Formats: sequence, structure tokens, C-alpha cells
Amino acid sequence: MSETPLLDQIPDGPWPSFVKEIRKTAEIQDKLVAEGKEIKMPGSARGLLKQLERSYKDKRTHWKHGGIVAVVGYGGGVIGRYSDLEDEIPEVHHFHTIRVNMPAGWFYTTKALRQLCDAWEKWGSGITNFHGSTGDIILLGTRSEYLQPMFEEMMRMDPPFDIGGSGSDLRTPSACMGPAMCEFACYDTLDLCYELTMEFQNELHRPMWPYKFKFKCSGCPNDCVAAKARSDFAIIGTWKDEIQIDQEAVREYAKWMDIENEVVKLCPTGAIKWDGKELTIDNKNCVRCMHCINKMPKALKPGKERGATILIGGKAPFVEGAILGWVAVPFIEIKKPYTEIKEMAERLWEWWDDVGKFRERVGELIWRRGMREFLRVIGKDVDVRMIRYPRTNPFMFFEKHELRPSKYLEELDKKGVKIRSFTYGEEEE
Amino acid sequence: MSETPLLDQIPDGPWPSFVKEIRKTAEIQDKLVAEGKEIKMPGSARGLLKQLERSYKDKRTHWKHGGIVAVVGYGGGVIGRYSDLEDEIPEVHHFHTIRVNMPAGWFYTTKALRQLCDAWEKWGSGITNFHGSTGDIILLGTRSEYLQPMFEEMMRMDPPFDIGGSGSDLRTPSACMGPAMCEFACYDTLDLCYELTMEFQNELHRPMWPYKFKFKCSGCPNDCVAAKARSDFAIIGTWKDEIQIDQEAVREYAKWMDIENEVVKLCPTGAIKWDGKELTIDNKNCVRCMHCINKMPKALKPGKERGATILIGGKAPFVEGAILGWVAVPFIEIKKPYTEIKEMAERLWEWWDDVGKFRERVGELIWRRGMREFLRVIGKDVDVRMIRYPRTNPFMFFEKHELRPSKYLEELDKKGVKIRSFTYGEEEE
Amino acid sequence: MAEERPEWWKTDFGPPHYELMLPEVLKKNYGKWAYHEVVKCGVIKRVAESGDTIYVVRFGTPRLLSIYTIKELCDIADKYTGGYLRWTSRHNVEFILTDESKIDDLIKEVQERTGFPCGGTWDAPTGKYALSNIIHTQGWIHCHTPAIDASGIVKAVMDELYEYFVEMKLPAMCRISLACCGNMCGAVHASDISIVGIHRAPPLVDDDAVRRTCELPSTAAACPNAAIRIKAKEKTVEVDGEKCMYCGNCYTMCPGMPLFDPENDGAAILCAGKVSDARHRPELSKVVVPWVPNEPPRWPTLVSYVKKIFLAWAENARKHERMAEFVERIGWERFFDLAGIEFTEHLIDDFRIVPFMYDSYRVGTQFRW
Amino acid sequence: MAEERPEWWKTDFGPPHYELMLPEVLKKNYGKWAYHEVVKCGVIKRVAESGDTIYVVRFGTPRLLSIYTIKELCDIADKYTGGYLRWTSRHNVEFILTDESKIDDLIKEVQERTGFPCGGTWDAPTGKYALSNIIHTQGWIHCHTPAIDASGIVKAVMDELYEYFVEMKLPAMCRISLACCGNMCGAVHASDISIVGIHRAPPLVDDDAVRRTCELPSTAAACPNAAIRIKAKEKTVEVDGEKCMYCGNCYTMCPGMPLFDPENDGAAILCAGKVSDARHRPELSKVVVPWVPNEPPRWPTLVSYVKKIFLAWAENARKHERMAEFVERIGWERFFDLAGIEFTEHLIDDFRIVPFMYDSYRVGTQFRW
Ligand code: SRM
Ligand code: SRM
Ligand code: SRM
Ligand code: SRM
Ligand code: SF4
Ligand code: SF4
Ligand code: SF4
Ligand code: SF4
Ligand code: SF4
Ligand code: SF4
Ligand code: SF4
Ligand code: SF4
Repeated sequence: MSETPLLDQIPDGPWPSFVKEIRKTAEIQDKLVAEGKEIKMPGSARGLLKQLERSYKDKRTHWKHGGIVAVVGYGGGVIGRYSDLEDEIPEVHHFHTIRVNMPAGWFYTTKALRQLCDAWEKWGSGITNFHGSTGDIILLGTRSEYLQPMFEEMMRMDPPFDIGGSGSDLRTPSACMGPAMCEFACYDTLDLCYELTMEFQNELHRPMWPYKFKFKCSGCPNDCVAAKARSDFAIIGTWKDEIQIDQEAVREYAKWMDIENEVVKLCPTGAIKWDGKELTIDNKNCVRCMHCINKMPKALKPGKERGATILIGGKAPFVEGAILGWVAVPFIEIKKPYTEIKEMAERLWEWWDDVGKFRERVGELIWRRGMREFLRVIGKDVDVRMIRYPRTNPFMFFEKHELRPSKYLEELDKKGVKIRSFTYGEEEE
Repeated sequence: MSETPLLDQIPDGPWPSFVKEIRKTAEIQDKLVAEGKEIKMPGSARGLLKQLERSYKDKRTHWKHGGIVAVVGYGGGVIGRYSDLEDEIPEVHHFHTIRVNMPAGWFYTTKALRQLCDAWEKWGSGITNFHGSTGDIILLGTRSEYLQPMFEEMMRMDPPFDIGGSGSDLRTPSACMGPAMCEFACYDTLDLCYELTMEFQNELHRPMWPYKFKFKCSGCPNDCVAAKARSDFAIIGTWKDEIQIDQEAVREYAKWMDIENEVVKLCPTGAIKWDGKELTIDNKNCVRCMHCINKMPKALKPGKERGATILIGGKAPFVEGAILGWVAVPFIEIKKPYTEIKEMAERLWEWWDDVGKFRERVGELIWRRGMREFLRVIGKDVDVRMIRYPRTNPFMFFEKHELRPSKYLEELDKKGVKIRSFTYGEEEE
Repeated sequence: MAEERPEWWKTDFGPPHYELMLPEVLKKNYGKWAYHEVVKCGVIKRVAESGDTIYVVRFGTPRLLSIYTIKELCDIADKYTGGYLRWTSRHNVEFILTDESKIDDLIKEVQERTGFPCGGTWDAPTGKYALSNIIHTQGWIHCHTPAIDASGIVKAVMDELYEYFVEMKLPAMCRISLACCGNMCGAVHASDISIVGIHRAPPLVDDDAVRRTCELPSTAAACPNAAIRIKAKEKTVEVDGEKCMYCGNCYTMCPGMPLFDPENDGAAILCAGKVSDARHRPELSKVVVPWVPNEPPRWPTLVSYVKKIFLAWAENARKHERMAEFVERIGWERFFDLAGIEFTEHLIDDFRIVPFMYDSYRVGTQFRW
Repeated sequence: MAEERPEWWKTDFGPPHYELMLPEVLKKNYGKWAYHEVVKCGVIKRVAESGDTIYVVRFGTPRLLSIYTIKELCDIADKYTGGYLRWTSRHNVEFILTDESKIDDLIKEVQERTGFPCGGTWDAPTGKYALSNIIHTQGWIHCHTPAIDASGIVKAVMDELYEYFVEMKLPAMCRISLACCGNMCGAVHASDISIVGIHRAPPLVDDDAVRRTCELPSTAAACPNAAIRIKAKEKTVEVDGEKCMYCGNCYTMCPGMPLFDPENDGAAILCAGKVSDARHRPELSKVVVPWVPNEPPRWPTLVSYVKKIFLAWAENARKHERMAEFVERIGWERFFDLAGIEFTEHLIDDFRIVPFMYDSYRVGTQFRW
């Protein structure tokens, strides 16, 4: 009988099977090992199958917490993992993953990929995730002692591959394909992603913050990397001026498209009019949702005054409930060398380092300290576009300089009562 | 020069002036006193003007906290008030208000009103509020020693007037005019209001809860007593079956009304169709918002299966932010003697008394303990109509009886770990 | 221990039964009204299934009434309605006529004797709405915590908007409310426009008064922001002014903690709340002007802000579109433009209860420019 | 203290520059794309302003890939695209062709060699959408906290919905995601449909392990519900099972607090979240099925619920109407009817943070019956 009766049922059905991938790895490696190829983790793919079969039977994981494992000089990028079935399945006793920083936009040459595969054949399980949900290439499963040689091999590739983030550090930034292939891109997502990654290599490789921090770059509000939901600092392309309209192309679409029902009526603010000949957009009323542009890519384009919106705080639900990033800067120009964005991030981190609690994401910190303080930190003015609606309670704070001189304040002063007055970074002046 | 130069500017402008009301009281009373009429608070209206002028000058109140003042046998209904200018203006040194329970719907006979006025002329300032924002008749300003005789006079009127609520008790329930004059009333608001008031006289007159509690009764979702915003327990008329349509009357309206734009397009769910001859409503999709009925009172009427929605928790912003009441029971029949509603309130109060904190309104208590416990308390089943949307976090509690037997649970049991299991009122069985 | 009571002594007898207060025609047609029509501003015709018809005539009042005014209203009711009258839930007084021909005389007589204007009605069928009275509170007339007066501001605002009360020329219902402190004794947290008194400086602890009149633990516990520290030895408390949000909760519990600063007390202005379910679900009001100073007796700055907000809506809203619906359609960015008021940092919620305020943050990138 | 390093030694050198990875045609037309068209399901034609045209051909993958499969993909890329390929943000692999005539051969070859289906695209202009791949996480393959497996469930669900991947027959975009525990390593908190692993019983404290491996204060502090009490004398902790919500935060901090119960672990199902701003602002997903059991290897109950939800939407939604928009139109009451699932008490938020949950309560009385 099969060693894996439960897993054997997985390949049923038309969708590609991960079990088949593991089994294929196991089978090829068995053969290669037999052929004498240098493979440091022989049988680990098969071991993984065995352990997974046990999980399917027991309906629980058999992985234990990882200890601290890393490569020399780096604090993150490796997730330690040990099996609780080490006696039974020693092949997967250690089964750490390495997060490899992917190229922005997940574009590859076959040459680069083959180098990685070859190295992982030698030093690891031969199993990968393309990609992890932060965006890294995930190399799934190796022993502690092979981490360093694997990394050293990565250094020597052409081009070399570096390690991604994990732990309380900057996580590997990611970007949609943007200008490489998409006509909607309002800024160069790949370049910004690359530049942020390079500028903050230290932050990426050496965990030293209260918790993790994620950048994601999407070229337009369609948000094809789900940055709004999954990054502390989402940079979403947008525009301020008029949507560009090619009326001729609109008329082309009109030949087969129901513009009235599918474009005009679905505009969330009713900003579009179509008289059968001309499409007009009330740009004062347009909220840059992309729908009309998505519908007629040949005819409509985002405006020319392009930039991005910064949304802050997106994250998973622990502990205060999930957060969709909210608007911190409604519009910012995105221009090489991206100094403004970089400085904004640095100021934010400095503050977070200062006043953040252990395992407190920046979004939660801002909730705790208030948007006002946050705005001072990033050096930005308030804008009504940061809110869905103004506050519903009158529990406002006022700062000293906002109050009128009065006897009452003098008496408070005499009593030694301090009035709130928040200025960030003023010491520097 | 006038004693009240600032207040003198108030009567300017067309809107009726409260200063004129106070002054008129002062002038008439001066005359009556001169005529020898028995008036216990002579000059108090004039005193009030003086004190108010001081406030206008100083831009602050001159009233101090009231101590505990009451009538015999009652714990609430009187708001104690003292002036901090007692030496200057002794006429208003004491200036307590009496809250008088108004008849449901604020209907009066002139006879009843005159009796009240006469008594207040004798025992109080002669100044009133018609009405306080909870709904009481507010008799503004008397001395501690006149509270009891005033109340005794109220007892002897025909009909007698009782005192309303204040403090941590049931507050005076109120109701819209409902069936007395309004064609939209889905239940008898006046009667329910009266019956609740009578049933809970003890709760109304003797503060004994963690905080205040308010009932308000509106006959339909238009909510003409703002019950949803201003009462812990709002009873809002509604219906479940089809809106009644008189097509002939619709056609009458169609002669001058733009039904398409003002009715069909403004229906929040697009449930209405009008073909120029017949109006059809997709009642499965209607959310009972009242708009179409409001627009065509001659043609449309709420359905025949009438009852009410109970919303819980409405209150002002202290301390957790303002609450608009939310749906606790989407539909309940309202039938004399209203046993179901009365029992629901009693069970709620019992629980609140048990587990509520000092100054915690029921809405805040439910926030703290969860809707699940609340539903057990009031003995109602859950309904999707209680929510705008289901929860966004998976942090659910499960009770013992919902779990499957397992070895793990046995071991927890051995360790003495208790699993949540909430049943309210089961002891009684 | 019951004392000896006179035989007329009663307790817990409750309010007069409403039936005693209803004219015959209401009793007869109770629950059997067929429809209503607004005849003209202030006059509602109500027709019963029986065919009986009444005319309800509505007048604005200042709410604060002299008993002598009430008696005058009674005189008029005796003359025109057989001795019945009622108040509405917004402080207006109504006379119920059965004889249509008496309407104008009634109106004339009320106005002559009391100065109360006829109006405040609205008519959904034709989509014409008058402004109603302002729900409000005690202010400097009676309360111990107000940051503003109530009646004086109401008077100044209603004087300015008077024409909208006596004519039905608004596109939709508009409810204005006022509360003189954060306790918000009124529906200001869910009104089209609301005015709420706010303090802006921490309490000035009066140590003597605290010792005399306050229980220290409950005073400290009253503070939502944990800004009060008990000084056990001195038997008083201390306020951390940087944490305080001037709510006055401590003052409610303890008279030794007044927080009245004539120069810095004042009002915040809110808008776009509603209570009815008509079309759009109920909504809380939102703060749009963080502070205007107290300027008795006529509060010109406050009045001008209210008017700007009111007109931004009244002049641009569609039929039946209340403030909340209007803003939903045009967006807050456009609203602040139209009203000519500034969006400031104060208007972003930062009250400690985290996700509540967050609900007001924008997620997504939909804006108008 | 730098050791002696070989000359090839590098640190902090970062990922390969993206330009090195782009085929010539992308470099040339970088930022100058004019438009795209979906030729057929899985094949996107992209035209540059220069007139250059590419065909992007998309294939679904199981995400977990053998290096040998990747090498096969490389072989194919070498043959058809000059050695370039990419992955999408949802685990699909794309080949960039310049020669239209090679599309079918490419598809055939990929399918024969890897079994990966061509599809997963959508076309807003015609309003035809395919289902894309499921974003997911590690599950029993690698993580220490999962309550469910990841890949196995993804396989079972995608097998069931396969036809929607290979044909564009959905009315709008639909994103399905899975996370194996409440940490939610994926976009499940904002997806059209999502599956999340949940535990349902409190941790079973292993006192020995706690003593050996855990710091007591930070373990206790990790609990959002203050359910952990430190037993200082015994150097371990105790859990108040009645307060615990089985989140596993303590287990993340302390290996001595496992909470795996094979019979009671399982998945919750959420729906109606979205991320894009197209038409409707982003929204969080909502829990609609509180729990389904773990039923490896094919999870039939879970799959049937997902399918019910999926079809309730797919069969009734309008063009371009995503799950969130669909539910907004028809109402939750109708949604539960249509999907044939039960609304239970668990679905009402009662997580301790007060006003957040309250935002989900209905205010007002608008319902459907
Ligand atoms: C590998 C990956 C899942 C995958 O299969 O793709 C992953 C795996 C883990 N995540 Fe994650 N997270 C991964 C992307 C995410 C994402 C998605 C994203 O980045 O876009 C999120 C949600 C977004 C966010 O940051 O909130 C995410 C939210 C978490 C959290 C909750 C954080 C929070 O603030 O709520 C934890 C818990 C923690 O940090 O202790 C966590 C913790 C973990 C740990 C390290 C488990 C732990 O408790 O220590 C997991 C290791 C699994 C393993 O054994 O390999 N992971 N994690 C993803 C990283 C791959 C990569 O680098 O590309
Ligand atoms: C008289 C009245 C205002 C008015 O001018 O009409 C009033 C006046 C006071 N209210 Fe009120 N409230 C009055 C209706 C309300 C309402 C409206 C309602 O009932 O529809 C509310 C908002 C709804 C609610 O219950 O939340 C209201 C919410 C408060 C609060 C805040 C309660 C909260 O949970 O947030 C307080 C503070 C307190 O109880 O300590 C308060 C406290 C007070 C006190 C007793 C002041 C205090 O701190 O002790 C005021 C006495 C004023 C005085 O000197 O006469 N009053 N109060 C209203 C009662 C008249 C009547 O009986 O008809
Ligand atoms: C008399 C009064 C009830 C009472 O028992 O006192 C009343 C009477 C009527 N209301 Fe009201 N409402 C009364 C306070 C309210 C309130 C409460 C408040 O203002 O604090 C509300 C909720 C306000 C809010 O949402 O903020 C209220 C929201 C409505 C609505 C909903 C309108 C909307 O578009 O949201 C209608 C429907 C309509 O437009 O006709 C309505 C409709 C009506 C009708 C047409 C009902 C009927 O069939 O007779 C009544 C007269 C209309 C007129 O004046 O032309 N009544 N109505 C109250 C008059 C107050 C006043 O003097 O102005
Ligand atoms: C390739 C990819 C970007 C990448 O860098 O990898 C991509 C590519 C495109 N997206 Fe996307 N989106 C991609 C992930 C996403 C995501 C992220 C996700 O799913 O996690 C989203 C947000 C999802 C959400 O809101 O939950 C996303 C929301 C959109 C939308 C908004 C649709 C809507 O109705 O909400 C559009 C507009 C449209 O419908 O064309 C869009 C449009 C497009 C267009 C048409 C852009 C263009 O002009 O080329 C691209 C191809 C369409 C096609 O497949 O026919 N893309 N797109 C991603 C493909 C993932 C996949 O394999 O399925
Ligand atoms: S986010 Fe916008 S720019 Fe980026 S790939 Fe998607 S549609 Fe294109
Ligand atoms: S981008 Fe969106 S909001 Fe703007 S016009 Fe187009 S559909 Fe309307
Ligand atoms: S709430 Fe309804 S029933 Fe009551 S008065 Fe208003 S419209 Fe009439
Ligand atoms: S009551 Fe409201 S929801 Fe129902 S049909 Fe009429 S307008 Fe539409
Ligand atoms: S709002 Fe405040 S100040 Fe005004 S009456 Fe109510 S408690 Fe007093
Ligand atoms: S005013 Fe409010 S915030 Fe300030 S100390 Fe008093 S209770 Fe605390
Ligand atoms: S969701 Fe939870 S169990 Fe799954 S990979 Fe992330 S941390 Fe691990
Ligand atoms: S599982 Fe979560 S709620 Fe339960 S004890 Fe651990 S941290 Fe606390």
C-alpha cells in the first residue's frame, strides 16, 4: 500500500497539484542522488510528503517553532523550522526556509532562475514557492548548516540574489508590473520599488524595529499588488487633472459597448455623460476610481499630472482588527531619487522606534497617538481627503498656541498645569 | 441705563424671544405681588434676568452643582440648582427645576395647563420649558421648601400630574403623536408610551440603576421623536408585508408629481417601478425606509402586518462616543398589554443591574459583554437584520456545546480549563 | 414607615392619560387617518377615513415660556379649538381646528398676542420644506456645565434663518440642534446642523472644594483619558493638562474641578447627521468647525458659520436631499469648498477609542480634486 | 569585527535590477504602452505607442513548485520568448510572446509538460472575467501555527471551480484567498471570498515547555483578552478558558502553549472584501461561515460552502459587480438566503474593541424581509 494514501487523493481533479510537485522533486532527486550528484538534503522532499501525510491523518501541523537561524551578518530572511517527528522523519528535522528578494515585478531571465534552481538543488529540498505572499521567492526547507553556503552561492550568481526580510524589519518591497507592461501606470513602480529596497538594505536585513514594516507599490488605484490591504506604506499611483479622452476611440467602443449602462451608470459619482457622440467627464466630481478607464483602455487614460497616494497602516487582524491602509498623503509627486518618500519613511520609523510598543505596527501606533502627531512627524499638512468623514465626537485637543490668552490660562499656569503642545523634530532647529 | 444692556439686544429680530418671556413673567408677577397675590418666589424671574446678564458679560455660567433635592418618596425628578451669585441675587439662590411627566404625545387640555400654570405661579418662578428635550414639562426654578407643596398641588389637580425622571432611573418615556393624528403610525405609540410609564412607575421615580435609561416610541421609521438617537430602547413602528398601493391615487399624483425622479430614483434599493400607469414595488427588496409613502400619503400605506423594531443603545457621546441605537429585535408585534416588551426591558435591567458598571449605559454594557450574551438575556434569536455587515475579524467565541468531543478537550478538562458556556436565566428552570 | 397622609395623597400615579387630552375628533378617528396635505406653511390638513377633516396650525416658540404666555395660548385654544392644543417634539405649539375658515384668524391672533410665527411644516409630496425650531438645552439659564448659552444662540440663529421657518423653500428637511456641553442633552449628535458647547482648557482644581465635596477615586475614574492623578496625601487631585480633552466629566462628578475659561470656551459646529430612515440610514453628525468663540449677546461668528453651512446645502442640494445625502453625493472635499470653511487637523478623529475613529479614515484612493 | 572575506563576498547588495530581467521589447516600450486587449482567456495582447505588440500568456500554478518544474518553464521560455518569463502577484506564470502565431504551441507545450492551465485573465471592456489563482499560505507544509492546511484546500477548491479559471464567464472580478491561521499571511482580510484557519479551544499549557522556553511576562502580555495569568511560584502560566478567543498569539510568543485540536480546528469563510478602488472603495471581508471542520484530503464541506457563496454571487451579480457591490445592492438578508447559509450569532462582532464592531451593527430600521 502507498505510504501516502491521503495525499494520493490530492492530484485528482484538473488543477495543478502541489503533491505532484513534491513527488516529482523526490523522484528526480532520488535518481540524481543515485547518479552521484551532490545533493545535501537527499530524501527531504520525500520526507516532506511523509510528514504532510501525517498531518493529513492527524489533522494538525507537525512543525515546531523555529529558533533563531540566519546567515552571517543578517538578522532576518530565514524562517527556522523543525519537525516534531524528527525521529520518524529525520530528513526534515531541520526545514528552514530562505526568503530570496525577487526582482521588482517578478520578471526573470531563465538564466537567473536556473542558477537559483541549481543552487537549491544542491543545498536545499528543491522545493520552492513562487512566490511568498509578501513577494519573495521562498526556498522551502534546508538545514541550518546549509544556509550560509547557499547564500554564498547566491552572492556569486550573475546577477546575484540577496536575501529578503523577516522578523521585525523592513519586509521585501513589491511592485506591480507597472510601466513594464501596463498602460495605466501613473508612476514607475518597478524603479521606486527597487530604489526603496536598495536605500533601505540595512533596515531590510537587520531587524531592529518594534515590528515588521511593508512597502508595496501599485501603479494605479486598481492596486494589483493589494498594497492597500497588505502594506504599512502603500504607494498607489493616481492623478489630479483631467482624464485624457480620445473621443474617436470612444465612438469605436460605442459600436459594441453599452456605454450608458456599463460606464456612465457605474461611475460611482455620476461624473460621466455620454450623448452618443461625445463622452464628457466632470473631473471635479471624478474620484479617480479607474472604472471608466478600465472599461475603455483605448479611449481613456489617467490625466497628465500624475503622482501617488500614500496609504498607511494596512495589515492583518492581530491584535486590533484588520486594517485597510488609510490615506496619509492624498497626492505626492513620485520623482527620482524619491527623496520625499524616503525621508517620510525615515521620519516615521524614527518616531515608531521612539514611541512604538513591542509588536505594534505603525498603523496601530498612529491610532494610539493620533493623526495629528503623525502628520507633524511626516511633515505633511492635513487634507480633507484623508478622511471618509470628519470626526463625530467633539473630543478635540487644542494646543497652547491655538488658545487665546486669558486669566484662566494664567491661573492654570500658576498651578503648574501644562497645556498640550506637540512639535516634532523642532529640537533640531 | 438698563440693568441688562446685553440681554436687551436679544429681542431684536423676528424670532420669538426667551428674554421677552422672562421679562413678561417678571413684570406680571411684580404687578400681581403688588396686588397681594400669594407668590412664593417674587422677583425670581427678574433675578434670573440679572444672573443671565452676568453670564452674558462674564461669558460663563453662574450656576453651581445641585445637591440632592427631591419630593417625599421620590428619588428623582428634581434638578437641584444654586446660584454662585447668591449674595448679589438672592432671588435665585435656590433655583431647582421640577420635571413633570407630560401626557403622551404632548396633547393638552387648556384646563390641565391652566392648573399647572397657576400652581407654578404660586410655588415657582413662573418660567417653564415646553418641553425639556427628554419630553418633560420643565418647571424652571424654585426653592427646596416649595418642591413638596408644589407636588402636592399637582396630586390634587384634575387630572393630576406626576413627576418625571432624573438621575439613574427610567426617564420619562415619550412618543410621537402616532395614531392620534398621523396616518403612518404602525402601532399605538401613545398607548404603549402610557403603559410603559405606568408599569414602571417605581423605576421612574426611584433611581437605582447604574445610570439612566430611556424609552422613546415612534410610530414609523420617520422617527419623529428621534428615538433612534436619543433612547436606550427605541420602539419604531414598521411592517413586514407589502406596501399597500392605491393605483388610482398614484395616477392622481402622477398628474403633477415627477414620480420617476422623486420616487423611483430616490428609493434606496431601486425597488420601485412606474410605467406611467402602475406603480409596482418589489417588496422583497424594499427596506421600509418610508420615502415613497412619505411622497404619496394618499396612495401608499405601510403594509398590514405591522409591528415595531427595537433599537438599543442610543445615547450622547460620553464616554465611548455617541451611539445611534442599533437593531436588537428587527420585528416584534406590539399588542396590548405589551407583555413581551415589558419583560424584555425587565430582563435587560436585571442583567444591567447585575453586571453593569457605575455610569455605564446599556449600550455600552452590550458593547462590553457582546451581543450574544445580550440576546440570551432578552431571550431573542439572532437575525441578520441586526447588522449592517457580518464581523470582519475571526475572533469568535465558541461555547462548550458547540465543540466536538475530542481528546484535546478532555485534556483541557483535566487541567481544569473551563470552556465558555453562557446561559442566562437557566438557574430558574 | 408610612406617615399619616391626607386622603388625596397619591404616589406613582403617572402622567394624565392621553385620552383625556384629545379632542373628540381625534378620539373618533384615532388610528384611522387617511392622509394629510400641507395647505400652506404652518397649516396641515388631515383627513380621516371617516371623512372628518382637521387643520393643524403650527407656531414656533422660544421653548422657554412664561406661564402667562401659556395661559394666553390657552385662551386662544378655548376660543378656536374647544380647549385643546399640543406641542410637537421640536418645541412648536399646534392648534387643531375643525373649521377651515378660522385658520387665518387663529394665526393672526396668535401672532398678535404672542409674536409666535406660523410655519415650520414640510411637505414631502411637493418637496417643499420649512426649517423647524431648534432643539436645545439649558445653557446659562440653568445648567452648571455649559460652555455656551443655549437660548441666546438659538435666538440669534433663528433670527437669521427666520425666512426659512415661515416659508417652505428648502429642498429637504433640515434639523438644527444645540447642546451647551458635551453631554449633548438633545439630538445634536444626529442633526443636519448642530452646535455644541466645548471647553478648551483643563479643569483648574480647587483643592479646598475637592477636599470638601469630592470623592477622590470616583473623580479620577470619571476621566476618560486617565488624566487625573490622586494626590492622596494632600487629599486632592492633579490634572495632566496634556492628556486632558476638557470634557468636563470630572466636573460632573466633582464640583472642585471647574473648567470655565470665558476666552476659550465656545462652540463646535457639526453637520450631516440624521435620524429618520427616509432614503438614507441614520447617521451621526460630524464636526466641521472645531471652535468659535462665545460672543454674547448675538454670536455673530457662530451665526455666520451656521449660515454658510446651511446655504451651501440649501442652495445646492437636490429635492429631498438632506445634508447627509448631499455630502455623500458631492464629497467632503467639495462640501468644505462650497461652505467656504477650512478643514483643520482637529476634524480628524483622534479620540482614544481606536477603530471607531479609523472608520472615518478613508481607505482606498477615491478623491475629488 | 570583519573576518577575512573572499573577494566575491558581498552584503546588502539587494535584488537583481529589474531591467536585467526585461526582454528588449519591454525595455523599449517601458512606460509607453497604449492599450491591451484580451484575445482569449489567458492571452493578453498589449500594444505600445510605438506599435510594438506583445502577447502575454498566463498559466495557473500550484505556487509550490519543484525546481525541476521551474527549469521546464525556463526551457519553454527559452524556446518561445527568448528566455524571459514572469510571475504575477497571484502565483500565475506569464510568458511574453512577440509572435502571435506561437501562442497555441506555447499553450500546448506548457500544458503537456507541466499540466498548468492557461487562463485566469479578465477583460473589463467586454465585462468577462475569469477566476484567478488563490493567494495562499503555508499550512501544514511549513508553518507551526496553522489550523488548516493551505495547498490541499486550494487544490480542492480550484478543482471545483476550474471551469471558471479557463473560461471568462464571471460577471466581475472574484479573488479567493486562504490563510491558515489568524495571522492571515495573505489578502484574506480583503478578498471576495476567503478561507481562514481558526482554532476553537484554548491553549493547553505545557508547563515544562513554558518553563524551558518562555518568558512569562511577554507571554501573558501577548494575550489580547488578558486571559493569561502568570503563576509565579510554579514559573508557568494559566489560561482562563472562558476569556480565551483561541487566537494563538500566546503560542507565537511561547511554544509551551499549543492549541491544536484536530476535531475542533477548522476554517471560517469570509466574503465581500475588495482592494481595488474600481467603482467601490476597498472593503474588509466579512465572516459568513463561522466554522467548517478539517476534512483532509478534500475538505468537501468547506468546498461546498465556498461554491455556494461563489455561485450565489456568480449567478446573480450584474456585470462588473463584485461580491461587495453585489451584497450592497441585494442586502445581507438576501445574500444569506441566496447562498443557502445560516446567519448565526458568531457572525455578529463581539471582539472587545468596542466601536469597531458597533460600526457593523445596523442603525436605523431599513431591512428587507
Ligand atoms: C511565508 C509567508 C506565507 C506564504 O506562504 O506566503 C508568511 C509566513 C509566516 N508569517 Fe506572515 N507570511 C507571509 C506573508 C504575510 C502577509 C502578506 C504580505 O506580506 O503581503 C501578511 C499580512 C500583511 C501584514 O503584514 O499584516 C502576514 C502576516 C503575518 C502576521 C501578522 C502580522 C500582524 O501585524 O497582524 C504574523 C505574526 C507575526 O509576525 O508574529 C506572521 C507570521 C508569519 C510566520 C513567520 C509565523 C510566525 O508566527 O512566526 C510564518 C512563517 C511560515 C513558515 O513556516 O514559512 N505573518 N504575513 C509570507 C511571506 C513570504 C514572503 O516573504 O514573500
Ligand atoms: C433639561 C435637559 C435639557 C433641556 O434643556 O431640555 C437636560 C439637562 C441636564 N442633563 Fe441631559 N438633559 C435633558 C435631556 C437629555 C438628552 C435628550 C433626551 O433625553 O432625549 C440627552 C441625550 C440622550 C442620552 O440620554 O444620552 C441627555 C444627556 C445627558 C448626559 C449624557 C449622558 C450620556 O450617557 O452620555 C448627561 C450627563 C450625566 O448624566 O451626568 C446629562 C446631564 C444633565 C444635567 C442633569 C446636568 C448634569 O450633569 O447633572 C442637566 C441639568 C440641566 C439643568 O440644570 O436643568 N444629560 N440629556 C433635558 C431633560 C429635560 C426633560 O426631562 O425633558
Ligand atoms: C409633529 C411631529 C411629530 C410629533 O409628535 O411632534 C412630526 C410630524 C410629522 N412628521 Fe416628522 N414630525 C416631527 C418630528 C420629526 C423628527 C424629530 C426631530 O426633528 O427631532 C424627525 C426626524 C428628524 C431627522 O431625521 O433628523 C422627523 C422626520 C420626519 C420625516 C423624514 C424626513 C426626511 O426626509 O428624513 C418625515 C417624512 C416627510 O418628509 O414627510 C416626517 C413626516 C411627518 C408628518 C408628515 C407625518 C404625518 O403624516 O403627519 C408630520 C407633519 C409634517 C409637517 O410638519 O408638515 N417626519 N419628524 C414633529 C414635528 C416637529 C417640529 O415641530 O418640527
Ligand atoms: C498581472 C497583474 C499585475 C502583476 O503585476 O502581477 C494584473 C494585471 C492586470 N490588472 Fe490587476 N493584475 C494583477 C493583480 C490584481 C490584484 C491583486 C490581487 O488580486 O491580489 C487586484 C486587486 C484585487 C481586489 O480588488 O481585490 C487587481 C485589480 C485589478 C482591477 C480592478 C477590478 C475590479 O473590478 O475591482 C483591474 C481593472 C480591470 O478590471 O481591468 C485590473 C486590471 C489589470 C490589467 C487589465 C491592467 C492592464 O492594463 O494590463 C492587467 C491584466 C488583466 C487581465 O488579466 O486580463 N486589475 N489586479 C496581477 C495578476 C494577478 C493574477 O494572476 O490574477
Ligand atoms: S496597479 Fe494599475 S498600473 Fe499596476 S498593473 Fe495594475 S492596472 Fe497596471
Ligand atoms: S475614474 Fe471613476 S469616478 Fe472618475 S469618471 Fe471614471 S468611473 Fe467616474
Ligand atoms: S414617527 Fe411616523 S407615525 Fe409617528 S408622527 Fe412621525 S410619521 Fe407619524
Ligand atoms: S419604502 Fe423606501 S425602500 Fe421601500 S419601496 Fe418605498 S422608497 Fe423603496
Ligand atoms: S448639554 Fe450640558 S450644559 Fe447643556 S443642559 Fe445638558 S448637561 Fe447642561
Ligand atoms: S475634563 Fe475630562 S479629560 Fe480633562 S481631566 Fe476632566 S475628565 Fe479628564
Ligand atoms: S497564516 Fe498563520 S499558519 Fe499560515 S503561514 Fe501565516 S502564520 Fe503560518
Ligand atoms: S489563544 Fe489568544 S486569547 Fe487565548 S490565551 Fe492565547 S493569546 Fe489569549
